[in-house]
Order: sequence, then structure tokens, then C-alpha cells
Amino acid sequence: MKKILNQAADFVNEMLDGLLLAHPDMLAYAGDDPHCIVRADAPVTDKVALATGGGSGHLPVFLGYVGKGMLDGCAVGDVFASPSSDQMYELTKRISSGKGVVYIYGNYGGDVMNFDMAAEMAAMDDIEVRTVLVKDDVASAPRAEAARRRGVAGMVFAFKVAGAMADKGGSLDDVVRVTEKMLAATGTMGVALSPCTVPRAGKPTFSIGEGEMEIGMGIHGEPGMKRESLQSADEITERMVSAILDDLQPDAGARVAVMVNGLGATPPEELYIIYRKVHALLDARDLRVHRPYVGEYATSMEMAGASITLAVLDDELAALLDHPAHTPFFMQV
Amino acid sequence: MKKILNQAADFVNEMLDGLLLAHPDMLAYAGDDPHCIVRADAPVTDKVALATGGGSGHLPVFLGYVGKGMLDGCAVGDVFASPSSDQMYELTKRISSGKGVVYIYGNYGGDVMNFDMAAEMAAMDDIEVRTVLVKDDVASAPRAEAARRRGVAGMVFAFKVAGAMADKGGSLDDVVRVTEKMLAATGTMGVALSPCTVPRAGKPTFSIGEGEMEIGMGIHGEPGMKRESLQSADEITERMVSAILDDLQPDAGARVAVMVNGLGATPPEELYIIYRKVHALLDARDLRVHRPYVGEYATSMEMAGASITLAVLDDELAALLDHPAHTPFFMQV
Amino acid sequence: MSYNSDQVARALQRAAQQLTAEAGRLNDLDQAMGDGDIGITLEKIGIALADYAQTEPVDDIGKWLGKAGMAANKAGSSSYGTLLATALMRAGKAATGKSALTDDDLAVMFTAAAQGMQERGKANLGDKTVLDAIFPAADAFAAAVGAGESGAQAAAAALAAAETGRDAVTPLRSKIGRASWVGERSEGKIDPGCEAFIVILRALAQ
Amino acid sequence: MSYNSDQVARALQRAAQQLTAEAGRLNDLDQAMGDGDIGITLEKIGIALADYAQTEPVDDIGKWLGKAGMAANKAGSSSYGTLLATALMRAGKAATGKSALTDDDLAVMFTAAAQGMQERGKANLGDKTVLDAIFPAADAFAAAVGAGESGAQAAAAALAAAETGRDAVTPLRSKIGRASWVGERSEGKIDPGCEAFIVILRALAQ
Ligand SMILES: Nc1ncnc2c1ncn2[C@@H]1O[C@H](COP(=O)(O)OP(=O)(O)O)[C@@H](O)[C@H]1O
Ligand SMILES: Nc1ncnc2c1ncn2[C@@H]1O[C@H](COP(=O)(O)OP(=O)(O)O)[C@@H](O)[C@H]1O
Ligand SMILES: [Mg+2]
Ligand SMILES: [Mg+2]
Ligand SMILES: [Mg+2]
Ligand SMILES: [Mg+2]
Repeated sequence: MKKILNQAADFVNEMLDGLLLAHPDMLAYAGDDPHCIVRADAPVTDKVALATGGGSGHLPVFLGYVGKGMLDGCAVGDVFASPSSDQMYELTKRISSGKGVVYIYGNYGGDVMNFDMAAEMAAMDDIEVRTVLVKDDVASAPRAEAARRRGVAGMVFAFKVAGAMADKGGSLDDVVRVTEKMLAATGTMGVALSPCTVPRAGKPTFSIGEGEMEIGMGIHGEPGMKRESLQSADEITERMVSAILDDLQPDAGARVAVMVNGLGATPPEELYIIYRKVHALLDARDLRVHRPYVGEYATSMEMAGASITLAVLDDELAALLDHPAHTPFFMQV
Repeated sequence: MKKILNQAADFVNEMLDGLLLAHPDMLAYAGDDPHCIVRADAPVTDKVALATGGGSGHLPVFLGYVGKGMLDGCAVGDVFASPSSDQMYELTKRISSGKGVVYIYGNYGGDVMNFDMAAEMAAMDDIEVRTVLVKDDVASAPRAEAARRRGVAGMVFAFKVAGAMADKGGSLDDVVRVTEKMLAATGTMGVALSPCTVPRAGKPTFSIGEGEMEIGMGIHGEPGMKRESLQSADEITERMVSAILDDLQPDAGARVAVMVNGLGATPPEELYIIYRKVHALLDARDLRVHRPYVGEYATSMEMAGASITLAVLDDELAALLDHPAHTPFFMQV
Repeated sequence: MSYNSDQVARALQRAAQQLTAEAGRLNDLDQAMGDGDIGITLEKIGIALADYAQTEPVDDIGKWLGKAGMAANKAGSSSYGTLLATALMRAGKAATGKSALTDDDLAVMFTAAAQGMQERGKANLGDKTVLDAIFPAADAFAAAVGAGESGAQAAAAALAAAETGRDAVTPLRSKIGRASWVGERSEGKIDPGCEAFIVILRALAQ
Repeated sequence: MSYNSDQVARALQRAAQQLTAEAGRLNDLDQAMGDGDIGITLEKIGIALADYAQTEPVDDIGKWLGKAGMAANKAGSSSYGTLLATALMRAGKAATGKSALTDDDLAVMFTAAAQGMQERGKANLGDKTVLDAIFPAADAFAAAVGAGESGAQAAAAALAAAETGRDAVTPLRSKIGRASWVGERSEGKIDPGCEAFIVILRALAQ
């Protein structure tokens, strides 16, 4: 394990400390537990509050999207581990302004069980909580078993439209509706070229040969669906884009939001080489790129690889995606 | 070599293609040579024009800082190789609006020789060109031989203040003056934990053991000043901050701009662990952080490691740093 | 036979210590088809529970176990950590008010724990999860107690049933949770949750 | 002896091919104390120059060499590439208008090339750069030609002087360019620029 850190056990807390020292204008601790973090101006009056949470090691996911136009708070777990239901519950109380709270997070067992427990606790305080699970990874299960799919980079689009709708004063129903609509139109697929190392584990999540890649991997350093020999950027891209479009079945002429996401070690140069091909493939299918996001949006520490997310937009979703936002990791004017 | 690419020889051109497809509102090719790239609205009337250039493989450096409030154009070389004097000259003609052109780039032999040749050619067209060399790496030579120092992440601060002064209508003299002032007050130092691979070379720039690090490395995958055993984040940070402060000798109470820069593979989590310690060390010396930048600002593809840049600000520099900017990789409102 | 609060506390401590001791091995199992954190979680939970069992005096065994579950959830909240916490809370609920436990009590608590895990995680038998070890174990325990066997005999029967359950699902493909995403590559690999449950059960049975 | 334009073009072609052939080895030298790109640059330049020498007819040898320099700069513009381009341009300038070259012409061009490199790169002798090979070589060539030796003898003397120059600086610490940043670790390592120059000279002398 080659990382710049102090004690593995302090990895998350020191990272949080650094983040809050760097962004005191945007983020604040919710209370005594450093794993509950909220917008500096939380609770925001008369706004549906949005909470997320999950394991650490994915920056900007999850914490990096807390801020104006996106999320109100985040419960932060240890690396790749769910935060506890207590933490989620504390967070919920701290961000709620009476208009309801929406939990938006990835479909992972630990997170689901804990958020469900937190929602049960919040209900006893008469806080209305609604849940939208992100399940955008088309490689993790066939469409017929979509309920089993995991949540990956597509969650950023969910945060974005939910945040915009809440920022514009939308009701709890509105926020849930547009978030679900966005996710129904969103698909992601990824490839990994190298594993990552959980600090406390001290060894890589898997081993992989020089000329191999994992197709359809997740963002927790878990292996993918299949191991294959490394292909060219164009081949990899074509494969991912086809899989997503087969799943989403957009109409010709549709507008599509695109995210080419680096998993950590893959440089922006390679992401733009991928984007070039995505653009050409969409063009060839008569699909129009609405807003390309190319960069690191949902990572697995030092893992090498990339994911592609496509989202088919209607006018409402396009407008929500275009709405301004300002968080430590995401700025749009 | 494990990269997502097609042919190594096409790496740069395809990357540029992707970048321009993704940001047509901000960037444009200057002419037929794809290695000359300008702001989409170049030349900007009645503004000192700013050009930079250098090898590829450092995104966001250099190209990523072309845009409003920063640079007007960039000559792009092959990976870690200087662009040619012809390319720089073409670029110069394309961005000049008659108020003069400033070349701001890193102190590397190939770049210096070629930019000098380009300036000689531009002079024959009566374009006034001034040069500000970035030499911020305090580890690359002792202060007495500062002319020999190389330029690393500190160049982003130079781009920022130069761009702000030009955006505010400053004269050629003004722009050169503030850029030189900023650089005189800026120092950087870095550590590398792993090498990177130039696509055409196909093998890593150096090899390094599991428990080792390179102190004072550059951003071209070159080895550093010294190889040592890997230390803790706090120790590494303390060492880098001390070296920079010894060089800059700021007065107590001074305002300091901070950049904690990832070299490519090092995740944001680790950068914030470093930032936490930088903040504490500056605090302990009675120095005030003015604006922390934590992220990837000047990279070496998939190299693991980080650099710290400190810049001691006066009121003028602080205001220029705060000025808005909007480029594909840098946005400040 | 009846177990007093001291014995209950010592049993929990044994299980906690064993989880810590075997964390590395369990983690390797999760690395093979999950995200390699079950051992990390169980080490954290083991430390927290050992500390809890040592410092928190037992009065009402049920409440004491329930609070142990809450401590476990705070310490480690991955899927398995949360399921384990739920199991402790449900077992505790089934023993509320008691200051000593009979083998019959244990049988009831065991089944409550298994059902709690099922309700929290919504998995089915055969999905290749801890359920495939805990349900057969709880059933075997209850059957043995019902047939008048000793606590030790019942525990041995439960352990054997858990092992058989674990082995029965090893060849299968995981149908839920992280392991389900590696597809056919999960076939032939031991479910880490089953194995972790066996570690706990073996420590409790001592 | 006198060399016609055909011979000049063939000599440039030989040098170009040799650079391409030895690119890998040269790159390894630059990897050891620089950024590992001199071979990449020289391969690109070698290909460009071989193409240029084959397709561009020679009329005025001086102008032809000057344009070869410009083609080289376009193809590869790292430090060494730019220095090499400058050397070609300066050598060409010193031979403007000529349709054949004598050994005396070559001596003058050789020195002009060395001086061009010095002016463009602003390094000093002893800094451990290509200058430490090209200046002794140019001097030895001129001295041999002045002493009435044949072109082949002068070339052999130049090659020997370049090798001596290269070896003399190998133990030293690099004082300029990328290699200067690795500090003491450059000591004992061959300067890739010197070696590349020897590759060129050997090919030209054939
Ligand atoms: N929904 C579920 N119901 C029951 N058991 C489950 C469920 N999901 C996972 N498990 C068990 O948990 C084990 C994995 O635990 P853990 O590593 O903590 O999960 P994760 O890292 O995915 O949160 C699996 O081996 C399985 O036995
Ligand atoms: N300023 C200089 N003057 C003369 N020769 C130089 C100078 N800088 C570098 N060199 C030569 O160039 C060689 C390195 O070439 P190259 O790899 O192209 O440089 P870089 O990658 O640093 O641009 C060195 O070995 C040295 O011989
Ligand atoms: Mg986990
Ligand atoms: Mg170079
Ligand atoms: Mg796990
Ligand atoms: Mg080099």
C-alpha cells in the first residue's frame, strides 16, 4: 500500500478535517460526530432537504456535492463502509426544515439497511423521509433484475436534478418525481485497469495482469463482471456506450447528458480520448450531447479506469441539469 | 503500460479532439495545426494576450487554463515535449490584438529555446512579446541558483494573476509586473510515490520500491532530488512546507495562498489529509490561509504523489487571485 | 441448564475476541467476491463489543444485549455489521427482563436473531448469505433442545448445521449484495457472512 | 576531397536512419536522469529527416540544410531536438550558395553548428551537455583538416574527440537542463545528448 496518510484508522477523520478547514464557507459539522456533515447554512428554510451517505473513498462522492443547488447533508462512513443509522438520523434532524427530507444514495446493502433504520427513527420525530435509490450500473444486473443494480456515477445526475428542484422551491413530491425520472433515464458502465487499497486492509482489492481489464466493475474496488484482455480506448468506449444505449433505448434525436468519469488514477487526457469516441458514437446514432461532464466525479481512490454515464433528457431534466450549483467539488453557473 | 488509448502516436491529437468537442463554447483550434489552441473568442479586443505552452500530459496544465480571466492560447507539445517554435509563433499571431503578448511558461530547456525563437519571429511582425518564466520549484535548485529552477504547479497562480490583470484592462507592463511579483512570492515542492509512463515510450519513467518516495520530483515523471523511505502524511507535509517557507521567508501575519496539488493517481482524500497539516503548520507560524486550492492542478498523468505551493500575497495579488475566471478546468466566481 | 449474566457476558466477550482474531481471514473471503471489508467491520465490532461486555454491567440480559447491538451498529455498519447488530437487538428483545437464560430461552432468541436478519436484509434462503447458515443452525438448536439434549449438544448440532448450510451454498452464485455483482465468479467461493457466523457460533459454544 | 549534393543527402539520410535505429538506447539514457524522451524526439526527427532527404531535391546545399533544420524543429522540439535543428540551420547558413562541399567547408560548418548550439542553449562547456562532445569534435576536425589529413581521417579524429569529451563529463554532475535536477544522481551517467551526437557523427563519417 502506497498512500500519503498517517494512521490508517485516522484516514477518514483527518480527510474530513482537511475538507472542512478548506471549505468553512460551504461545509460544517452537524454536531459532535465528524461523520455528519451539512451545508454551512443548514437547515435551509422552506426547502426540501436532501441527504446522502455512504462509504468514504469516492470523493467527490458523496460529501463533495453538499452545497448550494445540490445536497444539504451527508453521512460519511469509513472507507467503502456504510455510516451508521444513528449518524444518518442525526443528520436528518439537523437538515430538516419541515418540508420533508429525501435520501438519495447508492443501492448497497449496508447503506440501505442503515438508511431504512434512520428513516424509521426520523418518522418517530414526525420528519417525513422519502428514499430514492440510485441503481444506474447497467453491468451489475440485467434490466429484468434492475432492482439489484448498484449505484455508481449516475448518482451525481440524481443529486443535481434533485438539488435544482429543491433549490427552486419544489415540493417533496416534485423532488422525488424528478429524481426518479432522471434515474429511470440514466445508465452507467465502467471498466477498471487496476485495483485500489482500503487503508485499513493494506492490500489491493484484487490483482490484475498487465494486459487485462475488468469490465463492469463497481466503485468499491470490487472486481467487475468479467475479466478480459485490455482493449483500445475506442473499443472499450464502444462497448460501454452500446451497453448503456441498449438498456436506455433513447429515441433518435434525443438529448443526452454525458459523464465520462475517471476512477482515480486515470488521467484527464485519457478521459478526453474516451469522450471523443462517445461524442462520435452518439452523433452516429443521431443523439445530441446536451452537457458533457469529463473528469473525476465518483472515484475509488487510486483505482485506474473510467465509467461512462448517459442520461436521456426531456426539457424539465435538461433545465434542472443546467441550474446553477456551488459545492466544494462542483460548480456550475 | 496500462492506459486507455488507441495508438500511442495519436494520444495527444485525440485528447485535443475530445477536449474541443467537450468545450466548443470555450476553446477553438487556432488554425490547421491542432497543437495551437485559443479561447473561442480570440483575439480579445484591447486586451494584453497571454500565451503558454509546453508538453502534454499535465492536464489541467497547460491547455485547461485557456479561457476567460486566464489565458488566451496554448501551444501543445507531444507528451512531456515542447511544442515547436512555429506553433508558438502561429499562436502568437492568432491571439494578439495589438496590446502585446506575454509568454508565461515553465523553465524547461526545450520550451525556452522554442519560445525564444517564436518571440524573435513575432518581433518581425511587430508583435511585442514579453516572457515570464515560471521557476517555482524550490527543490530543483538552491535559492542562489534560482534561475535554474524548474516551473511546476506555481504556474497556475501566475496564470491566474496575469489573466486577472489582463482581464481588468492592465497594460503589458502591468501584466508582466504582477506576474513577476506573484512568482517571486511563490514556492512549490513535491513528492512522488510512483512513476508515470509516456505513451510512446511504453515503460515507466523510473522504478521505485513499495516503501520509497522521491522527494522534490518534477512533473515530467523525472526522478526527484533524493529517494527516501516513505514517511507519514504529516512528516512529508512538514518537510515540504518548511522547505518552501525557508525559501520565501514570509513575515508573521502574512496572507498565504495555498495549493495542494495531486500529481494524478493520488486521491483527493489524501490531498485533504495533507491540507489539514498545511493549515495547522501555517497557523502555528501565524500565517493566514487566503485561498486554499486542493485538487489536481498540474499533473503527470498517472503518477502518484503531491505538491504543495505557497504564495505570499499582498493586497494587489490577493485581489487578482480572487478575480473571477472560467476555463474548462478552472472556475471561480 | 441455566446461564447467568456473567456467563452471557463472557460468551459475548469470547465471540468478540474471536471476530477480532479471525478478521484477516474473513476479510480475504470478502476480498475474493466483495469489497474486502467484512473483516475490517468485524474487527471494529469485535473491539467495541469486547469493550462493552467488559465495562457494561449486566442487569436485564435482554436490554443488555439490545444495547450491545446498538454499540455494534455504531462501530461497524457494513451489511454484515448491520445484520449482526439487528440480530443482537432482536435476541435481546426476546429476552427482555431476564437475569438468567435457559436453553429454551436461547432457542427462542436464536430464531428471533435469524428472523431479524431476514427482515432487515430482505434476502431469501438460497441467496447465499448468512441466512443460509443461521436458519439451519437455529432450527437444529431448537430441535436438539426440544429433544431434551444438553445445551452443549444443541450447540454442537447448531454448529454442524451452520457448516452444512455454508457448504451447501458455496457452489452457488450469490444472488444478493456485493457478491452478486461478480456474477459467476462467486461460484465455488465461501460466503464470508456464513463463515463469520460460524466463527461467532463456535466461540459462543465453547 | 569534395562532396556533391548527392553525397550530402545520403549522409543526412544515414544519420537520420541511425537516430531512428538507436532511439531506444538513447531514450534509456535520458530515462536515467531526465524525462526519457530524447529517443522519442530523435526517432521523430530521424523519420522526418529521412523523408526530407529522400524527397527534397538538393540545389543550394546551404539552403537545403537550413530547411532540413526547420523540418527537424517541427518534428521534435525537445531541448535536444531544438539544438539539433539550430545546428543544421547554422551549418546550412555557413554553406549558403554551395553545390559541393570541401573538407574546409565542412570544418567551418561544424564549428558554426557547435556555436549555434551554444548560443541557443546558453550552456557552458563542462555543464555536461552535447557541447562537451561537439566542441572538441569540431576542433579536432578543423585541426586535422588544417594539418592536411583526409576527410576520413579528420572524421575519425572528430569521433575520437567526441567520445573523449563524452567520457570526460560522465563522472560530473549535470549543471543545466533536466538532468541538473536529479543532482548527484546524474554523476557517473552518460549524457544522452553527447551520445546522440556520437551516433550522428558516426553515421555521417561512414
Ligand atoms: N441482504 C442481505 N441479507 C443477508 N445477508 C446479507 C445481505 N447482504 C449481504 N449479506 C451477508 O453479508 C456478507 C457481506 O458482508 P459485508 O462485507 O459487511 O457487506 P458489504 O461490504 O457489501 O456491505 C455476505 O457474505 C452475506 O453473508
Ligand atoms: N541548454 C542546453 N545546452 C546544450 N545542451 C543541452 C541543453 N539542455 C539540454 N541539453 C542536451 O540535451 C540533452 C537532453 O535532451 P532532451 O531529452 O531533448 O531534453 P529535454 O527532455 O530536457 O527537453 C542533454 O543530454 C544535453 O546533452
Ligand atoms: Mg462494504
Ligand atoms: Mg523532454
Ligand atoms: Mg464487504
Ligand atoms: Mg529529455
